[in-house]
Amino acid sequence: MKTSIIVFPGSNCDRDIKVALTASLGSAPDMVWHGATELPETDLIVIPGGFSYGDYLRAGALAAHSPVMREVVLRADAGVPVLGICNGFQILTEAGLLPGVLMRNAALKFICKDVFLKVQNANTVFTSGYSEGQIIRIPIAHHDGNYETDKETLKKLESNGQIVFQYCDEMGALTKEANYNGSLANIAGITNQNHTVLGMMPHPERQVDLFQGGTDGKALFDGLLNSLKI
Amino acid sequence: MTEITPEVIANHGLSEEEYLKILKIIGREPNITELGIFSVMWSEHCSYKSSKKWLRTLPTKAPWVICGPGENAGIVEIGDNQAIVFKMESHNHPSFIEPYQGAATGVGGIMRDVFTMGARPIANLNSLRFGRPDHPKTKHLISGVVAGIAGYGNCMGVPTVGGECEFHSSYDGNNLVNAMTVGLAPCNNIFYSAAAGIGNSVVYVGSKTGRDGIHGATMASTEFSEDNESKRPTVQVGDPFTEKLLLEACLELMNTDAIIAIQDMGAAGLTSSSFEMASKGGVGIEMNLDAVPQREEGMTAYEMMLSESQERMLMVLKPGSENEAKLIFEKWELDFAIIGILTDTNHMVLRHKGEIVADLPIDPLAEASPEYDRPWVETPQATVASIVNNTSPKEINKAIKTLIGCPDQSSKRWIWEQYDHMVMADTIGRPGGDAAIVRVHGTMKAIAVSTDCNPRYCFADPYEGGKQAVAESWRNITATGAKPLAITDNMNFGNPERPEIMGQFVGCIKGIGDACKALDYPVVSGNVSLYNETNGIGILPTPTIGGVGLIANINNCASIAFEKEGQDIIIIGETEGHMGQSLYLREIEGSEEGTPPPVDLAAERFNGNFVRKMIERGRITTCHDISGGGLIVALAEMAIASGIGCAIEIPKDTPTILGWLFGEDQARYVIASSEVKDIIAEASAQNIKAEKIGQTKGRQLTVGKEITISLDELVQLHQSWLPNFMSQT
Amino acid sequence: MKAKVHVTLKPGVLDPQGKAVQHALDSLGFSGVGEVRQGKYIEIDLSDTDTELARGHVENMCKKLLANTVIENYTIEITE
Amino acid sequence: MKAKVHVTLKPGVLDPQGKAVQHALDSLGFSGVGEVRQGKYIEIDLSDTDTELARGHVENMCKKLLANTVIENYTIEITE
Ligand SMILES: Nc1ncnc2c1ncn2[C@@H]1O[C@H](COP(=O)(O)OP(=O)(O)O)[C@@H](O)[C@H]1O
Ligand SMILES: [Mg+2]
Repeated sequence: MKTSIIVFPGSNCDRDIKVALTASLGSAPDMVWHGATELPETDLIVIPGGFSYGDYLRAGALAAHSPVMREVVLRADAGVPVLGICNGFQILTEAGLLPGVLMRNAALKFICKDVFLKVQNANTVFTSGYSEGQIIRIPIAHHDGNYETDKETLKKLESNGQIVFQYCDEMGALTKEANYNGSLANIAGITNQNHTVLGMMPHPERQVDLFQGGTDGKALFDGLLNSLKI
Repeated sequence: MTEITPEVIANHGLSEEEYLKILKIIGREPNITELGIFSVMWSEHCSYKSSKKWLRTLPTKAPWVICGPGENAGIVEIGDNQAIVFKMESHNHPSFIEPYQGAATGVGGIMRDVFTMGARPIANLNSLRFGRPDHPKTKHLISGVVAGIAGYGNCMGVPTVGGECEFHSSYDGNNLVNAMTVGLAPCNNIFYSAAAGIGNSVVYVGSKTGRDGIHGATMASTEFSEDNESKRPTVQVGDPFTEKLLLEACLELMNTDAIIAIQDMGAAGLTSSSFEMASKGGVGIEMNLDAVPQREEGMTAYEMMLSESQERMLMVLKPGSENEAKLIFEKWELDFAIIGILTDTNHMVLRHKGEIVADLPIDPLAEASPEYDRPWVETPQATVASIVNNTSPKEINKAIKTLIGCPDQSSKRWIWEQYDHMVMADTIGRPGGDAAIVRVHGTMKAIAVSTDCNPRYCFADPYEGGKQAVAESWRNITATGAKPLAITDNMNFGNPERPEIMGQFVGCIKGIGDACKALDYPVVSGNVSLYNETNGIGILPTPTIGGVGLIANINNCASIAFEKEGQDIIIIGETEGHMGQSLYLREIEGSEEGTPPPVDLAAERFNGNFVRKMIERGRITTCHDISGGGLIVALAEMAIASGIGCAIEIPKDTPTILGWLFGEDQARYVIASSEVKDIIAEASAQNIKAEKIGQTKGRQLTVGKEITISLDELVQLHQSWLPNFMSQT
Repeated sequence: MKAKVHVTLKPGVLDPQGKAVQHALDSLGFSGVGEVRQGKYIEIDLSDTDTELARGHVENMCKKLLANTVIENYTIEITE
Repeated sequence: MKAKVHVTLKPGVLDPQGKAVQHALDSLGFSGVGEVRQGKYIEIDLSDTDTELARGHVENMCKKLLANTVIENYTIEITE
């Protein structure tokens, strides 16, 4: 299986995701520089976290206009799975591959901490390593993760199973307190209509070995391998 | 050209004597550019003129030290051709004037110091001191400083894993922001700043030069006054995005063999970087300032030489490699300009617009900078503290709650949750413990890092306080199971021209030096920040110690959290019940009296080595050193960290109950284990005091029969002070 | 020429920053502060010499980059 | 009444955002783009009824909260 990680100026989780992918998939991904006008052959595209272009103007906005993103959009349209984590999620919304926007956290502060997520749809290539309703613990680390969209879009997201992860408390309740960044409907991760593009604010790549305090993130990458086995 | 009047000289912070020395060195009157260069090079900040004499007395060597003080950062070896590069630096004055940018550029500056040596930064720490919480400026300063540190470090993708944050009225007008960066480099690919190779190109890379922070270096060396606060110099704005590109570009270039020497432009920017490179290499430099990438129009030579624009580096490249280097910097969208060449003249010659605007001999300026043996007086011996012996269970119960929730002791989670402390995915001991633990990427090794200082101890007795800061650092590192390797020190003091302040400085240095020697814990880098004074009121002496240790195998390390119920709790070390300068005295009795606890360095060493062996052998996984607040606060923190309570008994023969619970005797640890008998036997065989005091159990902290506090309440008290404080208006 | 661009959130779109500023003003004791909305103000130096041409260019910049038209409106002013 | 506040970086102060936007516009193929500076634009609803009084209040808000006067300038416009 071949995977590609897109690296923008200011990406800073590219190495972490590379390590996580390599551990799960057994082979190292291709690192693709933002200026590339062509993508290698690939079964999965990952847009890592970080501060592409310093998050200047709007998080993800400047990266979304990089040359490589045209290619990413083409591949996504052709059905190649695209996973955007944190800044990657922001870039995917700015590039129009996912609906809505990620605004400044409600408390206006950067938040880095472990959070609980409820897996609401385990039926995607990304989430087959989980079971529906499972509660997992992985960290968030962002300044702009406050998901916002219009009512209509929200309805569609809900009815079409596009809301994949929601912030919850330890017991799985979707409380206001557990919704640290103020996201609409506790949204932590959504897919596109075909469930082939996933954007999520939490960082699964930071919970892939026990020394990091847990392995709930590893299940995502293991699941990807299973569902994409080629 | 500006005329050099006595007023101009004074405005540049140069004394009459120093000016005479300039005349002697160059044999004529300097022009304004030259005067500016002298003034920044001879400022306290760059020349260490008040402190040099004393800094030289610090021990700096050990078999594992690759590079001690004098370079951009210190370096220790950790085996497998790997080295740890680290340093701490203050950005006190800038953060008081503009907290966000001041703190942010402090973080940016220290990271450059580390990656300029070829190391990838793997951890940041920050030691913060603010004025009393109810001072009108305090909240504003905290929120700006923390956001600034977060803004810069998070964007760089370097985890901020630890630090300190305490409060005292002496910092009302001078907060402290000490930032530390720890990096990892291959031993065989370390870069230094000595220029070499007559005729080689001098290259400027990074951001363009603007009129930022001109005179920042001299500002950092003068006392504040009401008046000074309004005469704000231009503040530098940090651009962490550009620094991230600079980091990646430098590391990429360092993988080729193009670089002969490299130096970041920190305080006094182009001036100090070029003079340092030339002076260390024993060469001259001829620079063409027209080639310097400029952000603004009409910049003068004076402005370019004194600008403190951030995110810039100076390099000397191997002949013929310029193009390869240029391509790398262009790929990372950074400026790259050849601005000079190395000469054999030992002079710095600056050209601008077809004229020679400065011609100065390098060595006399860089090395023969002033050095003062400032008069100092010994700090008088503190009196012994008096204490009201309030030992009723009710009072003790209340005292424990007060201490665990007081500003200094309360959890700093509100701060570290604004820092990305997990990026790079190697943080295996997160903030909140004694030292943070960061895995050496791709290995089973890890480093433990911590910053420490107790300024009240240092004020009462600079010598013991200096010793204690080092001992506490060593203990915090040890408590994780790491072998302490070396420290960086950040000496924050008041006005050194006052003999009593100089006396504090001298006392602390002597204490630090003795402790470092006794513990094999040398100083490999550091920074001095003097004149932390407002209207004649100086800060408490604050020699912050940043320590680094090595964990050989992460399967064997310890955290402060209890592992499970039913384990025995053991205290290692002698408890005498020293209450002078304790947190208890300050918080409960409102007194900052007495002598600090004396530090028995031999006991520190024995007890620490014993504890570390136990952790290394996998015998214990729970360990916490005892410091501010004494034994009971340490136990409360262990319970809070784990969600597991404990019950302890005060030994019958205890001479002082308060002292036993709250005393701050040094060289002590709390450990928890299921093999209590063996451990105590082993300890006593080595003449180390080890005593069982209780057991982990339940969800309360219980002392004897009458004192019980629920864990929920402790957690609530510990966690709530800072967030509540910050959200109050 | 110079373009002055205002990028503001569309009415009805939640504005966390504006809300926080409003709250902060309130706590600072400023009374009578109603809704606060925070947007961006961007000044761009242009080499264009024709106002209408310049406006067209900046219009494009806004659509492509400066504003996220899902949630933001923009206005453009061209000055000498 | 409504206050319209512009907060901009003082001349000469580095504007990393503006720099990045300028660069991005350039890469998007917009030619002739010179310096870009990014500031804040804040709209505040006020219960004041007197323009001069309102201006005074907003002046205070700027000094205390809205602008960082060490590096930023501000302008205030009061409208109905
Ligand atoms: N400014 C800060 N940034 C990050 N972590 C902090 C900060 N202040 C305190 N901490 C963390 O809080 C914990 C307790 O700090 P402190 O009381 O100074 O520890 P100790 O007494 O063991 O030296 C440590 O893990 C420390 O790293
Ligand atoms: Mg400790």
